[in-house]
Amino acid sequence: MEFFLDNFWVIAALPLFASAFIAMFARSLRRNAWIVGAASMGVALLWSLAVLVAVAGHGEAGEAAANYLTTPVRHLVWADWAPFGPYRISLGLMVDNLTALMLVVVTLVSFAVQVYSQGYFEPSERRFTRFYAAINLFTLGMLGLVLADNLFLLLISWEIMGLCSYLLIGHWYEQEWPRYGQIKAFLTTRVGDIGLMLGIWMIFMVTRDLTWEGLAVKIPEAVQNPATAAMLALAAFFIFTGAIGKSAQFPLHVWLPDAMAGPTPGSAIIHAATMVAAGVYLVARSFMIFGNVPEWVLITVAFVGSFTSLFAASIATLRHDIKEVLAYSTISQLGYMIMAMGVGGWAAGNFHMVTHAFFKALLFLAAGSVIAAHHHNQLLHKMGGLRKKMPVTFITWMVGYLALVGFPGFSGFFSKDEVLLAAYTWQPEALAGVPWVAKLPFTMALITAFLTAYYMTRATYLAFFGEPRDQELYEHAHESPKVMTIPLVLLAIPAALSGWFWAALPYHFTHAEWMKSLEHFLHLPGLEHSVAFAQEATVTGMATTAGLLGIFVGWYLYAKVKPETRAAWIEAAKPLYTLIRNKYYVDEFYEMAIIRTTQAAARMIAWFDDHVVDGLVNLVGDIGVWFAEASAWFDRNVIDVLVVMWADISRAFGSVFRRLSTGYVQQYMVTFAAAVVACVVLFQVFS
Amino acid sequence: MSALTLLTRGESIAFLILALVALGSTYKMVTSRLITHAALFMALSFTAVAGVFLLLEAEFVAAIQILIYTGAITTMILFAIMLSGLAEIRKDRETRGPLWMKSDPLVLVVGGIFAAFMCYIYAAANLPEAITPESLPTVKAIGSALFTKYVIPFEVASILLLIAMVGAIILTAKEAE
Amino acid sequence: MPPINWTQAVNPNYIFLLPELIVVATALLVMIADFYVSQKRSLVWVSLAGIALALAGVWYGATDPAIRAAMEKGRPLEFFGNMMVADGFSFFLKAVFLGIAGMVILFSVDFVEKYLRGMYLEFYEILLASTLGMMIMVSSADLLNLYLGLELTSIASYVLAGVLRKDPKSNEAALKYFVFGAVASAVLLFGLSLVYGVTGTTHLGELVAAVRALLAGEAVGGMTTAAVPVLVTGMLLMVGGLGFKVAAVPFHLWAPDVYEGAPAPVTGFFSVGPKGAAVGAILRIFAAGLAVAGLAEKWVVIWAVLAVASMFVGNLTALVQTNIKRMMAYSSIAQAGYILVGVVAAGNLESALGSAAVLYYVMAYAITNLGIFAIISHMEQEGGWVTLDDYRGLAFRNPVYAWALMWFFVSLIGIPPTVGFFGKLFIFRAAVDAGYLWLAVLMAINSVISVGYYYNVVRAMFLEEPGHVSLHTSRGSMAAVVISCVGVLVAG
Amino acid sequence: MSLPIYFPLGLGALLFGIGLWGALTRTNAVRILMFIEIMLNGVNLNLVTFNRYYWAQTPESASLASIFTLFVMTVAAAEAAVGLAIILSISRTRGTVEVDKFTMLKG
Amino acid sequence: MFMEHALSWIVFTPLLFALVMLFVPKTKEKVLWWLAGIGSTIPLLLVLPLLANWYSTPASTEPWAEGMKFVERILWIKEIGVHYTLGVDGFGITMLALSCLLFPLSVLASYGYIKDRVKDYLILMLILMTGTNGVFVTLDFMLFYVFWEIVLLPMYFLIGIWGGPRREYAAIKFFLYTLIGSVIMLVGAIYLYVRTGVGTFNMLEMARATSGLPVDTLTTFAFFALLVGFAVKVPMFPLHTWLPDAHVEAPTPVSMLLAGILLKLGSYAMVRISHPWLPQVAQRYAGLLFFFGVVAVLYAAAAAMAQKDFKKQVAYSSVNHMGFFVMALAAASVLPPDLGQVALAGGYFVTIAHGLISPLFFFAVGMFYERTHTRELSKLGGMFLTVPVISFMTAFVAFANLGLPGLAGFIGEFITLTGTYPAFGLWVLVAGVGMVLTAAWHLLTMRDVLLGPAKKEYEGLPDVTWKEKLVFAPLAVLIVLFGVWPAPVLNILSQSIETLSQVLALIGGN
Repeated sequence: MEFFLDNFWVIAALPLFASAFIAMFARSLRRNAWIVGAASMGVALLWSLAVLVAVAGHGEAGEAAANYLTTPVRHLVWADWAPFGPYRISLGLMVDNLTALMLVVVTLVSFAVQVYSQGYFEPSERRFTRFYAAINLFTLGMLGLVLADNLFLLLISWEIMGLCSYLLIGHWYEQEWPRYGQIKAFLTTRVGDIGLMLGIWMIFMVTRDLTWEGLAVKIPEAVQNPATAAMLALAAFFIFTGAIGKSAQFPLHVWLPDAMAGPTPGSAIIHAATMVAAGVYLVARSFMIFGNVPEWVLITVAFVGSFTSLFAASIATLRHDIKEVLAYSTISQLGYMIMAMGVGGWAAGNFHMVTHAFFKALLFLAAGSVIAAHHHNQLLHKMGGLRKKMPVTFITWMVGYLALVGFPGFSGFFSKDEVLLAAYTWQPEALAGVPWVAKLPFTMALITAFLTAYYMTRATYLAFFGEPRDQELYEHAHESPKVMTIPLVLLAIPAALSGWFWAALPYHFTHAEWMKSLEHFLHLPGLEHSVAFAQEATVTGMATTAGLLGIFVGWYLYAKVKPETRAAWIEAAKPLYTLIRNKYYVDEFYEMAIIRTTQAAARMIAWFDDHVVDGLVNLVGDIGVWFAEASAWFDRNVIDVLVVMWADISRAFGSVFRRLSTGYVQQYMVTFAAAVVACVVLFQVFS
Repeated sequence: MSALTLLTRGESIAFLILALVALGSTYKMVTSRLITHAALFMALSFTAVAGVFLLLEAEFVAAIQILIYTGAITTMILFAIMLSGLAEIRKDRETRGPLWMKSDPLVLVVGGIFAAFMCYIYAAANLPEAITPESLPTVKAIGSALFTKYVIPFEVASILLLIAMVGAIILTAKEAE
Repeated sequence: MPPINWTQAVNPNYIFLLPELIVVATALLVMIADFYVSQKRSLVWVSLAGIALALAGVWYGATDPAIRAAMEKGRPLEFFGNMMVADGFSFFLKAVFLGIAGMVILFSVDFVEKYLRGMYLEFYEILLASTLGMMIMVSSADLLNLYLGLELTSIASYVLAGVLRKDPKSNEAALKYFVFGAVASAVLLFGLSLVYGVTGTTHLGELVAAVRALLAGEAVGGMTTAAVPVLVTGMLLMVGGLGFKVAAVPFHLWAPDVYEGAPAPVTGFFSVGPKGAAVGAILRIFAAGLAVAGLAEKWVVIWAVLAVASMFVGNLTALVQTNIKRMMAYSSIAQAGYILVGVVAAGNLESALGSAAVLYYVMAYAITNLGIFAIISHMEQEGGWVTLDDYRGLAFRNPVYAWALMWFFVSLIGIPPTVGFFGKLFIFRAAVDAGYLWLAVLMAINSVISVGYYYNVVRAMFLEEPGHVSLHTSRGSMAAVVISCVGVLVAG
Repeated sequence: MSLPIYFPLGLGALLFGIGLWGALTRTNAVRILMFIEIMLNGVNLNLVTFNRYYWAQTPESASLASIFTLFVMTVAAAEAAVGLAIILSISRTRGTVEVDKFTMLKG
Repeated sequence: MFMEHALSWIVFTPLLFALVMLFVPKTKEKVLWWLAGIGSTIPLLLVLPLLANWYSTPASTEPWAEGMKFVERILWIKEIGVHYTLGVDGFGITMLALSCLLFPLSVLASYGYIKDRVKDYLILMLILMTGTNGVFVTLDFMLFYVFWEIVLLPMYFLIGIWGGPRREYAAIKFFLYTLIGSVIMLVGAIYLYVRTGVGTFNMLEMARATSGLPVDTLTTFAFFALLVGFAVKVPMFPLHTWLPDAHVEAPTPVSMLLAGILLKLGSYAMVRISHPWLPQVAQRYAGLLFFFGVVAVLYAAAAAMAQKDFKKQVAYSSVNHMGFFVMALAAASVLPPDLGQVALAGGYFVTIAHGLISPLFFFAVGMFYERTHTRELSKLGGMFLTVPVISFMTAFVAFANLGLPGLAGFIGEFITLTGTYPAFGLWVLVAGVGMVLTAAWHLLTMRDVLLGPAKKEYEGLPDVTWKEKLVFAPLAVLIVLFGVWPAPVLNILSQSIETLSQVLALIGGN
């Protein structure tokens, strides 16, 4: 095991090798590229597992390197990578507990996706190798991100992932939507990146260091000075904008739904499991900054996260495209993680990141399976009853579904619970005077839990239950090949079970040293939590209730209520309340009222998203174009004209002087004499 | 010494007469229509100025003035006029340019203004009284200076004349067909 | 009257006079040989040999131990009744003038054969006489001698301008040159008479002493400080006369007409020869004769104004010309402006760089411009091609000429590594050193403006299709072009 | 010398001025040539006057103006010769000696 | 013999070959191509041993070449103290190597592209090479100026004869702009020379003398005179308008050189002359310089976005990138030396990276143009489906150009702003917006040109040729290499950067 730990860099080297190999021998590999990719990723996965075990064997991440940083277990540094004057940007890779865990997550998802994709793509697919090269490059980026021992390398990996995201969204670039989506994704995240870079510059200015270890020492010193503390707070805020962009938080979330234009396996790994979580990872990793600077930064983080989660979940309730539902769901869940970071639930946030990676990747792949079986139809209202046709897909989907809605026992239950608990116990000093404000994130998160359950139930029902709505599509639907279902199963296992690591069962029951409770495993030095059982019970109860309620509502609305009635309700709810009031069943009346309100809110938020946020983005774009044209105009018409005018003026003067030369020699002489006389006279006058 | 006594001195009277002759004949150069007449008046003007040179005790200059100017140059000009039939009559007034510039008396006016201006400068310079010369330029002194100290200019002048001759030949000779 | 031993005062030194004597001898030899030699073309070689000998004479004189020793002491020897002076200045310019004459002879061979029916005698004799006048001008220590040299140059120039007697343009150029020149020299002479009147001398050395004394408040032969205005007036009138010679604005108006009308080889000669001599005279009179604190400040202003006017008017007017010779006339007016910047710099008595810069520039300009005119005259003789249109596609018709012309333009603009660049560089440095940064800046701006019209030619040559048939080369002009090309590079 | 120096100097300036103006305004080339001679005459008068009044202390200096004048006259003669030759030459090709007819070269 | 005068050989070998080629008849094109190829490759072969021996060669301690390596010195013009002095430091050798690399590639790229007047073309190319190499190695201002101007004419003709439809306009615009700049620069230098009375034009000795001058009107004038001369070449924001025209009209290989090397003459001259000579003035006006730099970044990005011509976009991106360099230089003038070094290293790295990337980008544009005969974005499209390899190359270089990490373009820009931020604070956000816009237009252009359905009229276009691969490969390899491992470049630069940052911070040294 120590051998694997010592050579952990191999994990990153494997996808690099695979990517380069596939790109170079694309022509001869063709369809076989998947073998290269999957094989290398399989090795990487095993290697990561070995590393994880070895790291776990090193015990609890007890001794802190400093505030908010665990001691890396292994650390490789290429010190002389980029000497910029007296400061050297080193290229370092390190492994600590969080990293070890993330390695497994990333390699597992990547492995599953690479196996799955081979079945997903049609035989006529032209850019198969391109997809594999990009996926492997992406995996390299993500691994680099989690292994990076400094902000700079993190940024590089970050951008490489951005590139791959761009490439994968635009996979079918003959069509309009992917071309639109890829640019939107790249640019929107780029806006956040600028913030991130700015944060890095500010931090460098204060500390002259970018390594985590260095920062963990220098930031606490630097915040002693109020001025630098303020600047660092600003820096932290800017770094957070990077996370907002990458993790699709409000208000930069708009790109993620459009990122669904890419092939579904790519979406699964990039836009669900890993890359979008990089923002969360960034906040988690740089907690020595967030945790030390003035509190308002973390409060901002908490509110942005919780608001996003609610906001996105409400939108998701009305989406018709299965992938879009999942996309909004992803945004919403990312909001959870961000909120967890903001409220100090560092371990909870990371935990949710891990479980979410599993179940959301699973959901996406299952959705992909459905879509592939359905001739690339993604619309929910054309599906229905698929559970009979695609049993494996259905079961795995259900695992993911239960995990997402937080059904007790599934991974999502534990992680969501922890997140909510952290939000519940959150008591920032700055908000001590207004406790209800401090409870807002929790409240919003709880509503989100309900909404999540609702829309997932709705989607599940529409896709798998009931009668087929489009008979022709239904007839052609079939279960996916093994190469697709096996990865689903592979992912379903952790999606279902990974939560139990948190539950400390292994720890409490066996006291086994090899695997501690994840809570302890992910313990961040300097961030202490003590939670009373009563609180824990309350939160669990509330969350479970909310989830179950959501499930029920969804189930009821779609399974019990006839579509015509539902339509009628919606129709009726539209103009006036009075019609709804006149409905026969009272409880249904309540339910209806809730739906109506939710729908109205969702519509409003959707409208806001479509008009205000998108409008703002478009406006910015328009201003950019206008400005661009203005400056081009300026170039053409002012600067150039000045040059030309100058030439014209010269010529005009030339013509004037030329007129002096009339050909009459006596006029010349008059000029001559006049000039001489003028000289003489002027000199007499002036001297 | 009052202005009147100055003017009534013999030298002054002689000078004024000579100057008037010079000016008058120069003015006639302007006004006479025939170019040959103008040339003759030029000769007269030169002669008058030669008289002034005599007044200034520059006998040698006066002599060569008569010889070269009155004699050689005038003759040459007259010859050229006669040979080439350039002696046609033409009123300058008919020509181009502002007419007032061509008016005859204006010549005197402008000359007068120039002279007045120069005299103003001389006066402003407060030119001293004349210094009695200790020696006068005798022909002997001039001749010996010409062949000793001024030998180079002398030679140059000779080449100048040679070139003028050759140049005149080039410019006027008929083609040796 | 006591007898005076004039010979003692005269101090003849014929070694110093050697170049002049050789030139005179060559001129006479040409004249005489004309009667006996049937192969007239050989007279070219005679003339060239004479010039080479004269150049050797210059070198011989410049290395004469006595003359050298005196030069190094800073008090150059004066000969022949203090009429001539032997200093580095004169030796340098003499060599330049001899070179100019040689080049002009070289590239005018065809011209003389074709248009003058082999009148080698007259043409070369007059050319040599003009050169002699220039040499006298720059080695004079006395205004009288200088005036005579100037007149010798001028009169020979009038003849040269009109040498094509059947050509109305040539006649007209000669007449204009003559009328304007005669008036200008009269004005110069009037100024000279005033200077003489105040200082009582025409010798430059004595002139300096007298002026210095006058300004210091001492009486000079009855004249007092009050007489300085007369001196200044005389000086200004001389500025007019010399300004005419160098074709400085506003005394320049004759130049374009004369340059256009005169045959191209002669124009080439005018543009560098008499102009260079006049520059030499200006330096002699002003930077040596009137270089007295209190007076220098005054004439510096005048020359600075003329320099600026010349640069701008010359360059701007050249922009709108279509006749190459006329364009080059305006170009040479502008070049006169640059030279005058150097003269202005020479007016700062503490900074000793001006004169040397001017001399170098004259040489640079001569080398370059002669090259240009070698090509222009060849073009003119081949088909009367003198307009921009006629130069279209020259790069295809005769690439050597086109590239050479381009190269000369580069030198005139002042782009390294050409001699023109170093000329400009030295003038810049002199001007800046003398405290005339603004003049240097204006000069720099002007050298950019000048690109405009050179560019017209270059564009016509390289970027447009040829309008005429291909062009033959002649040995004479080719030799001149090659010499210039190499000179432009090597001297730089 | 009792004649005030302003007299001859004034005459010289007057002659010079008249000559100059004449040369500037008269169009007949020969006449212009004559006016130029007048101008030179004015110069000569200046030279001799200054010499006689102030600078005739030694035989050497006393003869300077005379010699200068001699040379000026020589030059004037040469100029006249060449000038007349040019005028003759142009009258052959153009049939006139009026200088304002000669505007072939301009611009 | 060779190693002692290696720099001279590097500079003058192309000229020698050009001279030889003068006497080769123009019908023997094959011989001419070979001669040009060899003549431009020999300097590359000569520069390699210099790089190899870089660290083992001690730097000179002579006052006229302090800190320089491989120095040579011969008296040239005694009167004004001009020596033929050669020597390189980190700034020089990197640029020299870049120039020696790009010229052979450019000659190679011309092969088959240039078809008429081949002889003239190649001779001009070699003369140009002598000029640029000379600028990078000379230590004497006069010599520098000579080489600087030698560059001007060949470039003028290369654009004016072999360029596009508006070539005359573009060529003369280029010529005039640069000439105005350079004459003013000359006056400024002469002024300093005279004012200090130092008696030599040696750059280092001049710097020692001039950096002690007070900041007054005239030194300010001199500084801006120098700066304008260099800024035109760089080109700095308000003086940049010649560049898009020149690029659009120039033939592809010439564009490569123009972007790759000619612009670097300006940036090199700034770090070698204007700033070390008058650091005190530079410090006073650093804000202004920064303003121009940052505006260039934003403005050029925006302007590029609005262009409809592919090549013009790329041209504007040069302005954009060089803006980073200007910002870095401005920042280094006001920062303490340690941070100043960061800014300088970043800024200079930008120029090097740009020297590798932009030629390649122009080459890519040229490849399209050669095949489709258009550069209009609206007429291109779907190239990935038509010519996949070329499209891949283009995409690669576009990403390098927009500053993708892992490729050389990113590191310089990032480090530049890292160093600039402490000096100018949040103003760097303007540059940040510029970076977003840059990314935006690259993506939009790629969408228009490469992506989308294949166009009928371009069906059956030939894909990449061996020649094109040969041109592409070396640069691409270097872009990746320096993107993932910048240390080789930075180590060579480090000593020079340290010295310069101290000079700019007005500390010690001189």
